[in-house]
Amino acid sequence: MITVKFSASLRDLTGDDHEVLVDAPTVRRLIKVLDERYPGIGERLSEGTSVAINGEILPDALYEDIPDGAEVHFLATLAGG
Amino acid sequence: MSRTHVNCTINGDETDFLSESGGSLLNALRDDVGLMGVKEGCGTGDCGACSVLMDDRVTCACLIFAPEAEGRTIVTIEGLANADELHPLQQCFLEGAALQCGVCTPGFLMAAKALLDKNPNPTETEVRYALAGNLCRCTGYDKIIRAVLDAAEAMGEQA
Amino acid sequence: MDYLAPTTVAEAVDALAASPDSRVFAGATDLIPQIRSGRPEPGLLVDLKRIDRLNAVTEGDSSWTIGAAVPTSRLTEDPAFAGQFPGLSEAAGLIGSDQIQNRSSLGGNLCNASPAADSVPAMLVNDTRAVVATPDGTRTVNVDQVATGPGSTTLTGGEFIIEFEVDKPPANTGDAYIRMTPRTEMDIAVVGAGARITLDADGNCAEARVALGAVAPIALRVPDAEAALIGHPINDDTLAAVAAAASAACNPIDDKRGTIAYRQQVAGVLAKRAVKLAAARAAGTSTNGAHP
Amino acid sequence: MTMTEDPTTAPSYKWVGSRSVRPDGLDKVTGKAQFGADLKLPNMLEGAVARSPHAHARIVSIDTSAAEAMAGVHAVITAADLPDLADAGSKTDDIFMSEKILARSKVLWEGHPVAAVAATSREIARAAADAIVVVYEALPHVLTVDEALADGAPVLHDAMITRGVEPAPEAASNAASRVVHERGDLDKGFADADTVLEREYTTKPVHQGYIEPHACVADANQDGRANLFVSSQGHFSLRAMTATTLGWSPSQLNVTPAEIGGGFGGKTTIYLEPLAVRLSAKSGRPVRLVMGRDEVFKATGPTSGSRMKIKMGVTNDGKITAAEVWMAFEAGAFPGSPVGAASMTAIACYDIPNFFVEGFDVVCNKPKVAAYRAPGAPIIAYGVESIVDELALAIDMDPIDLRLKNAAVEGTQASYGPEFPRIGFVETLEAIRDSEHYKSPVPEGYGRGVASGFWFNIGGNSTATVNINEDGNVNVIEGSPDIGGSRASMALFAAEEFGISVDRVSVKIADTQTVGFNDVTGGSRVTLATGKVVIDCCRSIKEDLRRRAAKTWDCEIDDVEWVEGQAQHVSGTETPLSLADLAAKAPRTGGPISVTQSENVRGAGAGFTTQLVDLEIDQETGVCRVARYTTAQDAGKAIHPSYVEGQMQGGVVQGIGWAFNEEYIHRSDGTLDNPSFLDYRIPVASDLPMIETIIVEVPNPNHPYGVRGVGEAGIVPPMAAIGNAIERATQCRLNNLPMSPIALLDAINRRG
Repeated sequence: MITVKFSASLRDLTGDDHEVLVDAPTVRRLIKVLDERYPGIGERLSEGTSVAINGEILPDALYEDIPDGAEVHFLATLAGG
Repeated sequence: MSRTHVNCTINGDETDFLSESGGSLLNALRDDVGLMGVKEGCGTGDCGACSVLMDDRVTCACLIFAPEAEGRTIVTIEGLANADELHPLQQCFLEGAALQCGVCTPGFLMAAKALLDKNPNPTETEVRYALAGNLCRCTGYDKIIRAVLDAAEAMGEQA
Repeated sequence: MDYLAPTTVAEAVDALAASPDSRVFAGATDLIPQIRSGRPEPGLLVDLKRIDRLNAVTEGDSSWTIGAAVPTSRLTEDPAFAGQFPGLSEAAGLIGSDQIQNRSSLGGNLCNASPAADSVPAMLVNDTRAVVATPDGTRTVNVDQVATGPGSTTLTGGEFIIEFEVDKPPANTGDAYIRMTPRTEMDIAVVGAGARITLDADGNCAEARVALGAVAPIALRVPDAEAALIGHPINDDTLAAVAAAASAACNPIDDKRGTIAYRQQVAGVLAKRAVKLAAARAAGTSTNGAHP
Repeated sequence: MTMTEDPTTAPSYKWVGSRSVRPDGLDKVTGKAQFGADLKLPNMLEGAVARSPHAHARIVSIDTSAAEAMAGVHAVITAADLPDLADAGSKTDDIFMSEKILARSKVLWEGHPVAAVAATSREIARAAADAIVVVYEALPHVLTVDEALADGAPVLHDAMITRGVEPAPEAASNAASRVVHERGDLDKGFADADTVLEREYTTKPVHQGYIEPHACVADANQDGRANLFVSSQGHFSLRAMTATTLGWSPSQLNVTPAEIGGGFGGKTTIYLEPLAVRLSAKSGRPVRLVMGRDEVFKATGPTSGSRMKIKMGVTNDGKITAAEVWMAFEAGAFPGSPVGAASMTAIACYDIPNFFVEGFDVVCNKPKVAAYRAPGAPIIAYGVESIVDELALAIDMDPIDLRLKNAAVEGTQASYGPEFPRIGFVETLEAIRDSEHYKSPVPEGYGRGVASGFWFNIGGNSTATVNINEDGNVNVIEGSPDIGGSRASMALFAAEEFGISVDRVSVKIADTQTVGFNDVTGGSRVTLATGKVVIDCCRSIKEDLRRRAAKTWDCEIDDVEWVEGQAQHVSGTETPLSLADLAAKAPRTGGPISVTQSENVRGAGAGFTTQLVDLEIDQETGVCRVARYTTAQDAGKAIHPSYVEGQMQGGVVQGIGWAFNEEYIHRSDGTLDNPSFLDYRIPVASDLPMIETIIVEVPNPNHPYGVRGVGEAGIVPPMAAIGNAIERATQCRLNNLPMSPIALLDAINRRG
């Protein structure tokens, strides 16, 4: 199982859920599972978001593996100057 | 638009070009003579990127009408080094990492040359005021000021 | 635009008479940015720099003559001139960068008629006169008779300034010009103040002239400040009176560079400091200038 | 000065960490370097852009006939010459991008392009652009977040519904989106505090201020392809954006990177490029488009103006218990302010148990903002680091001690979500605390201020090729425009890896047909990410060289090691083979020696900085002089210390300009009042002292040399540091940028 922590910006879709336990080996699978639970979140998470797995921020992370027991956050994709 | 035939000495060569009478020396040097080392940063004399020496005095080429160059002697960044040797200012800018993007560098080098020609060993404050007409947005000026002071020292040793 | 570089005053006068749509210039440091920013282009550009008389600096027995097109850097670099007129020479040295000062001139600085022109208050406190070329000879006017408002002067289209005359200062006299700008260089005065002080044997103020820039449509003398000084010592009381008079004399505007309130308050501060510096120079106790 | 985490265990390098001369330096001190406006092609036309004089207006009609009739004019284009991406059903962001390039139905700011011209001279092109007759129906405009969010404010985009608000609003507004970060119990947090302060701050738009105006040369061919020569921070992403706007596929464009005369984020997007390509295609001739400085100010990216409300609580022993942050950022004419990054960085320096951070992205009638060095972070840090200093004063605690007490460390859950890996914030605070500057007494009449800053740094996509010449010298080919000396770092990496002198390495930044894809030079990513692929190339070549040596010695590869630039047999029986020896033998050992590596590089290391300033303040005029400035920043590892110092110093000085003088000044009619370097006052040399640097090196565990990235964090703290110094000297707290002499004197008057 992995722990997904939602930023408040997703609350309009996740309601009162601040974090959930999910079983998903990759980010892609994770988003699919979440979209079934929170309809519409899949689209939001697939565009312009980075994924932090155990603290490491990964852009373009759709196909990343997620180790069991990991903590996952979805973040806005970062640009820079 | 009337064009004027201008004769002058540029980087040691007797040169002539046809220029828009109301056109700037900057445009003439870049487009008519082909000296692209002279940069335009503002076109209003506020940034110094187009600094050249005219009759040994540093000026902004963007604030000079091209026909004013008639009979004058002009030195641009392309005329600063010898065939086989950089000017000490150029060498000190390289070794002191006194440039980042490098677009303001030609103007700084010409203004610094004018300063050292007039004042061979300036104080840091004198260098800062003498180069106040040249904007640099990358370096915070620190390494530029140090490079000019280093060049003054190097030239003093040579002399 | 056509370009003409006459070599005599007469030639220039004729050229101006011949083409009404003409514009004289010396350094062009204001003219080119103005054209670039969309001001109408003149049909003929008349470059005055090749006329010897406009390019000469001459020290006479009792006065100096400065060509209207002389680059201001020559005034800051001339030890004799800078020694006798440290304030005027420093004011000339504040007009833009070294690059600008190798082009800018007293004639241009005055005739561009910017209320913030740095050299004008310094010329005013030194009672500078301008010799004007006209279609029928020349006339001499005091510098305070040239600018009438932002961008406007009493000179007609056919006229231009040939040279400036300024008498050498009497003994125990010093002048000064200081200004406030957000940046140390490459800036337009938000407030400028010039002063010339002559001290008597007792160290009291025998003669005083105070002028302000950038606080009214034209640079102006401040008679009340001068009156508060003449016959008195330079002390906190008289300096306070100078500051009050200077602030009261302001007729500034709010613009992108400063506010009315700021200009009024700081005009007093700078007038006080200019008088102090001029007095110190008159007493021979200071040569500190606008730059470190 | 450099402070390495633990000098005894830090690896020692021969080239990395040295101050070599940059490979491109000579061209840049002799005037040979070719920047965006420096290319002149045979038969080339010059372009000009016609721009809106209105801040907000409907375009009734555009008549280009007079311009087209002028002698010397070869092409005139309007939005009708670009595909309407709205009809094509493109992504909203792409539609906005194309409307930024050329206005279609409405102009949204003064300077919004409406048409472009190509002619035989710059003068004719300008005259033709001025001869284009556009009939406008002026509309009311909004210039600030306050005006844009006011009830009944004119709306820029009819269909724009605020994202991130639940339930979704029914009416369109100027608020494009809302972001929120929260944790813990705010009420409890404030209840736990002994002192709670609440403050409001505003900032104005400021421009990146690069000295080189935007410029490009386009040469379109009859086969539907075009070459583009352009100064940018990333020619690949620029190619993609230009292609999208033209309705082309990226491969129809080959983009050659000019030298870039400064960008700071402002050259990560497009302005002129699609216009130049269309003009070239329409005229059948090369076209050069160069902006004037006034166009740069009026029509290219400043960063956001803002309003911020911050409430923070602290206990008497210095524990920050709660923070409530509200911010609204101007995006300019289209959505996309850096408010997202600002909300993530706002309190990222600190470990605060209870917080609520809310940000709004707000459109208004100003140029669309562009990235500017640590986008968003300096703006919110001005507020947060100011109030943190006020808290320190309120509880009478040293400002560095207060920060140390609350500092984020390895394992702290960052305010934006994940846990921090090893970071060096504490080390930057200690470096300043222990500096000679901080220990020195504050001179009479001076003010001393401290502030800190955070920036993520990013990795991203990079590709590089390394070739070994037949003489054994090394060519590095990469695709990250060199904006501040990154070629020098690439050369040092290669020299270190191969164990050869750095002057045997050349570095080339190649066009989009020559090297693989690279993301923009931005996010402080190049030394980290492009450096990583260059290092990978070198390491795989070293492997290949050992294999080739083994072949010549007829031994196992494991018997060969690479030492000091040559292959050695472990037994010492064979004469070592140098890089030059092996290069000469290459045809007999498998052919040319060349490797290409590409990767979407992960593992960027967060960057922190703490800065210290002494101000000399003239309380009669409000004029401040920066008397002394020291900055300590965690670089992870300084590959070329001179250019690391240069990034630190440059960022600080941009922040000093932002603090005192820089601002967009708009007239009530919505036009810009200061579009010049005379009245948009960036610092000049005589305004400044030397900027003292302390490079802190807490290695990034995810990079072979420990690089973090140093380009951006330096600009985050200066405005707050200066505001803090002003308050400590004058008891006047300025909560609005810029903190000009006029604002300070006014505050001093009110203080009495």
